[in-house]
Amino acid sequence: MSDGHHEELGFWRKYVFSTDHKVIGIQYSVTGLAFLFFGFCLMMLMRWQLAYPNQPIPLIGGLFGDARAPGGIMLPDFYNELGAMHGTIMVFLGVVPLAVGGFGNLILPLQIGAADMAFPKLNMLSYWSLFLGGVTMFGSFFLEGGAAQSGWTSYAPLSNIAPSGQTAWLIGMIFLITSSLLGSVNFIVTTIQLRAQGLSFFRLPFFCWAQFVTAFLLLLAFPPLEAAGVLQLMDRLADTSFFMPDGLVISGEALDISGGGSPLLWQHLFWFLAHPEVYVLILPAMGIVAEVIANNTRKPLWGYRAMVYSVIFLGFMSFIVWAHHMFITGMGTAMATFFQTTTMIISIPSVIILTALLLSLWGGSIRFNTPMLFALAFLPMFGIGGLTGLPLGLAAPDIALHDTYYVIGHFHYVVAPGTIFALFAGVYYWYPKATGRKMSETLGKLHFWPSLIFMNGIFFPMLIQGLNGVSRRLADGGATYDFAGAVGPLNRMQSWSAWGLALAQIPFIINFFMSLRAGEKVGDNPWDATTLEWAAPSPPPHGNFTTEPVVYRGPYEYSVPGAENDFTPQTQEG
Amino acid sequence: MRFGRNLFALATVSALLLSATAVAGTVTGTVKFEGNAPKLRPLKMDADPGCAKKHSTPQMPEVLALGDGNTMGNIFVYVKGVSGNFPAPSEAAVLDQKGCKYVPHVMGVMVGQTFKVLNSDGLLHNVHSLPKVNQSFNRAMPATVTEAEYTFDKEEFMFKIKCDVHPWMGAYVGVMTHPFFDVTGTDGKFEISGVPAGNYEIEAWHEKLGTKTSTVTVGDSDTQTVDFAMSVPKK
Amino acid sequence: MMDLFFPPGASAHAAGIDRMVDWVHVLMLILFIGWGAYFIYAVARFRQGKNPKANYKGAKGSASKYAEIGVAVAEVILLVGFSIPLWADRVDEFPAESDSVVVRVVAQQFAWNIWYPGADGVFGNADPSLVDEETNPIGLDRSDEAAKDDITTINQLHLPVDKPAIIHLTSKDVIHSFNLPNMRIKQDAVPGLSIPMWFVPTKTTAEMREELKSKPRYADTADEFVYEIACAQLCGNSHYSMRGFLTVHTPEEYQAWLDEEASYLGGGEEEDFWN
Amino acid sequence: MLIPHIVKPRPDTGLNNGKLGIWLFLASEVMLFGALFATYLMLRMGSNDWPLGTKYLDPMWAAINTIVLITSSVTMVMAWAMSAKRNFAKFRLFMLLTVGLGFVFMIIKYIEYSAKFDHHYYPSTHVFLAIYFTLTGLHGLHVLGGMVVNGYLALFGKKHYEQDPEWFTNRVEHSGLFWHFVDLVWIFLFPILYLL
Repeated sequence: MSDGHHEELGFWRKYVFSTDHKVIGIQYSVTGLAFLFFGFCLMMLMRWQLAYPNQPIPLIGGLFGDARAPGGIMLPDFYNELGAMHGTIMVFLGVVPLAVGGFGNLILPLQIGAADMAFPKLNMLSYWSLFLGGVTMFGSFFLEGGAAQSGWTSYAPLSNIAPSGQTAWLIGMIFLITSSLLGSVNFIVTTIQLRAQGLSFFRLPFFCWAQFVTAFLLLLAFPPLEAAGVLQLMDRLADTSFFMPDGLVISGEALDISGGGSPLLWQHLFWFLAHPEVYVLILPAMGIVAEVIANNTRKPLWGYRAMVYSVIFLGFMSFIVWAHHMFITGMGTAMATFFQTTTMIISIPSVIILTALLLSLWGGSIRFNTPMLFALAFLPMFGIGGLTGLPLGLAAPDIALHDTYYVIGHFHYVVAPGTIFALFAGVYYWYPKATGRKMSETLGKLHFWPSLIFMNGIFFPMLIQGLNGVSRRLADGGATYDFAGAVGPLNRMQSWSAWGLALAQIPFIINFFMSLRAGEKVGDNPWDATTLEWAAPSPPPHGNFTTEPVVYRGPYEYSVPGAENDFTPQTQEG
Repeated sequence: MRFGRNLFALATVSALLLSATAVAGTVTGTVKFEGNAPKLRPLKMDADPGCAKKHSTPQMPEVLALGDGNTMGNIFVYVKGVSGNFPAPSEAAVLDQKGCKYVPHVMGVMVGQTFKVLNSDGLLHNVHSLPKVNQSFNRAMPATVTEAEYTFDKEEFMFKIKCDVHPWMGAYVGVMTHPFFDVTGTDGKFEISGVPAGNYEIEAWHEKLGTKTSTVTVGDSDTQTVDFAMSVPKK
Repeated sequence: MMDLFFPPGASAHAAGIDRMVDWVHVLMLILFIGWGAYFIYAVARFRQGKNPKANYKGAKGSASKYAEIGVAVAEVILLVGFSIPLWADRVDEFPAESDSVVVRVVAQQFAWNIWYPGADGVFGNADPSLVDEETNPIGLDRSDEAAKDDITTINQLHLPVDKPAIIHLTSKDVIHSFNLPNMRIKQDAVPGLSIPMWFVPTKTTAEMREELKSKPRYADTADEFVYEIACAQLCGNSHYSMRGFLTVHTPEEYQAWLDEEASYLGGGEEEDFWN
Repeated sequence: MLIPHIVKPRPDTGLNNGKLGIWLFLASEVMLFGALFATYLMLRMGSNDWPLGTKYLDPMWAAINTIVLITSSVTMVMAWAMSAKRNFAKFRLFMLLTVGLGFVFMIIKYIEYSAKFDHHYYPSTHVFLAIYFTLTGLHGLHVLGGMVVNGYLALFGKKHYEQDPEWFTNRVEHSGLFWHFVDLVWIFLFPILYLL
């Protein structure tokens, strides 16, 4: 173990059960990327069924067995299974681990000039808890009756009477929630306690602020879902009736249960988490975009303070808008008025942040490298996502649009070309920090442009389908209904776009692995950036900084008049 | 282990021999309905235009299938308490979904026998079994899925199979350990052959009227007649 | 504007909702085009090749502040001027039951049971333990006098034109959502709750067929047009085909339909046993 | 040492890492139990046959348990004070007393649960019992968790205490904060389940 004066860790403790935030960050990132890819594959299967309902899946249709796809024809149960797991995996095992676990772990301690997270062992635990959750979710596909199939929202009582995959889903969720809770405590303590000397809160990079607020959302919003999960486990395993009212008749047989429960209780508990969860997905993305834009416009962020106040306000407000997901559950005027008003209020800080990012371009000297392309594309894409939230947040138009493809289009614009583009920007931007090498620009652009086109090819038609009233979660894409007939053919275009999007990821995958060995070697600060992570070596050693950093200025001192360079690092004196 | 398997094989062979040779009889008979034929309300096939299109006349519930002279169909008749091992036939028991009805409405299947569900309608059906003992299944069969196969591994007398898409569609299935059962047609007739000689109770079952039993002594290669009369239970 | 997209509206309040959706989209388009134009201009003008030296101060002026205030004002107008009153009209301003057709809808996996009170205008008792999927899917208690003339159908809702329809919605098993796209009506059916909703159909099915013949998008299929009821909440494997139908009649046709349905009702105890 | 403020508080925040961490953890626990209390309220308001707690439960046992837990909070504070005064023997005594009282609580809980099962009162019997078993069961798990940590500190803490008594005392304090929280939850549970 020890060779004299300094301790050398063995392989397992160095790379697998590591307590180093960078290794854990990479573990999170790789896990997140792998699950994003897996969730994407589930979606591509669904897109076959939507484009060519009840036709045998070509080539791979035989792999799924008679219980799921007899003769290669996807059964609706299988479609529902794919749908529920696509949502769950993308949100809880793809985006959150990558955005929060990956980038948060990798970058946050570096950006605040810390040697590590405040609780390194807890950090390791939270990764392995996520890992167990992932294994449980993945394993549930092999259970009798398949994985969960009641939507990622798992509305009771449908989820109460679903096959055993739902139990696995609940157990998996409890692991994931535990992981998030441990992680969020760690992030908050790290941010508050381990900031470098001179790094006051208003000198924190916006990314840190975004992660900080996100951690609070996770900390306070997840426990109610955990409670809901425990209650549903009780319903499923101990025959309680938390979500089951009196007088249920399932398939013609009256249920022998005590009753007295409330199906809407599940929705309240679920959305109390799941609305803040939306901001958990988007805030780190905004943080990444802010970093990349400041760096590549070579000028300070416009309205940094307003952005910080907005993100804090967003965090608070996100706890009191949840029931706008429930307008049509029989809500009275008073409650509907309250929730649509809070929803309109919460749109204002989002508008402020987006406006600030857009105005940050003004007067810049914009470099169009790959991270910047993704960050720039984020702006209009998130713009569409945010704007299409308006008619859904208002109760009256929601009558027509609720649970239609308009909703799917809306939130996918927020998280797919929105958040995921920002995450790609982050991968390209910080890859040199994590590995000491740059990713290829050519392959990066080959990744970006088709991705942008195909993303819109998938999601824009959804808005049109939604306006036509096509419901979501239809296993044949609406082919049963005449009123959906006019927009049915759009499904083919969307599906071809989805498969095109898959092809567009090939350059990324090649780039990601090839650059590990063949990428251009770079120094500590390849992007001429100002924030603290670039003051550490690339890749940073154990303990991160060779000398303890001291901060003298704000995060985005680019193109300071009279300065020698067009960037003035935070550590530069004077 | 090995001994047990041999014994099992021996038993199977002897059972086969027993039923193949003449040391067995036949039970036959007719089931009639006592009472006035009620006016039934037609099935609400207009719930699915695809179903309505398959019929030119109103379809009546199959709960009461009467022939001339009030003979009664859809009665499950079987021999009670037959012991011994009877191998399941190799051909499948078939339940078809045709014209948004189950054909047949009442049927028996043996433990281990293949139970095949067909979808001849070219419509979505959802075949959902509601057994208490056996493993239940619940399968949506879109238009293009025409076949599904199951087996039942435990004896279970009469459980329901229903279609969740067309609520009126119901079928009743008995999972038997022996082949001595039959279902009447609208002529009310049933015939159970190959019954090993002995004293038996014969039971007739109807989904709504319950059961009627009768005893019979079956001798070698003879035919016994047992008739049943079913009626609405008095309150 | 949204006529381009929405299924043709056929209820009294549909126009109000459509107008609201129109205005929201107008606001969205103005914002998106404004932002988009600025974005393209900024990216082009401030690219490194053209503007090698960035400006530390960046954008000046308060255009953004006015834009944000503008957005806020527009949202307040949409909220207070449109959405809240429209919603209140939907959930608070119910017409009197005596002037309306009152129907109960009991959703189940995967069908809509439509339940009319019959000639006496009173719904009979129902009991979950009496449910028989073939003959009595809502578990109507036949011994109850009020239940004797109750009419039930599966997936077939019939209503007279120009008369308010009040629908009490519930479910036997899981949550469904009763969606009539043409009527701009959508309401979850939650087991254990009975949730009322209302609308006034303004075009009979026949009138709608005529109207659609003049619209190129629908002309081919206008003759077979029916108002469809869709389930909008995932309710199990066959959710996607939980399709019902609404026929809007003239008052005379509606009465004739009711009479025909009533003619199937049995009378005696024996009939009750079998049906 | 790599990570600062593990023992000594950071001057501008006045907190050490562990203390901030435990407060944040307790905040999430408040949300967890808060959600369950909200569930209780929603079920109760939606119910037309909500029983008085006394229909199924015996407040006497719960009252004793309340006293047991409150006493254990006092011994917990004493344990921390003794550790702060650098008297490990007395610390150990009070800590073991705290764990012991936790044990008593669990035994009484066991007696209560068995009495319910003897009467065939299960979580599936009534939604009131469902929430009763869920809330007290989850609370019981928390008591158990606290006992494990406290027991560990009492029995295996000596080495750490000798190396760094200040750090050790911090740990006792953090464990104590958790223990008081668990105690506080019970103070809410007792009236809403047994009395109201």
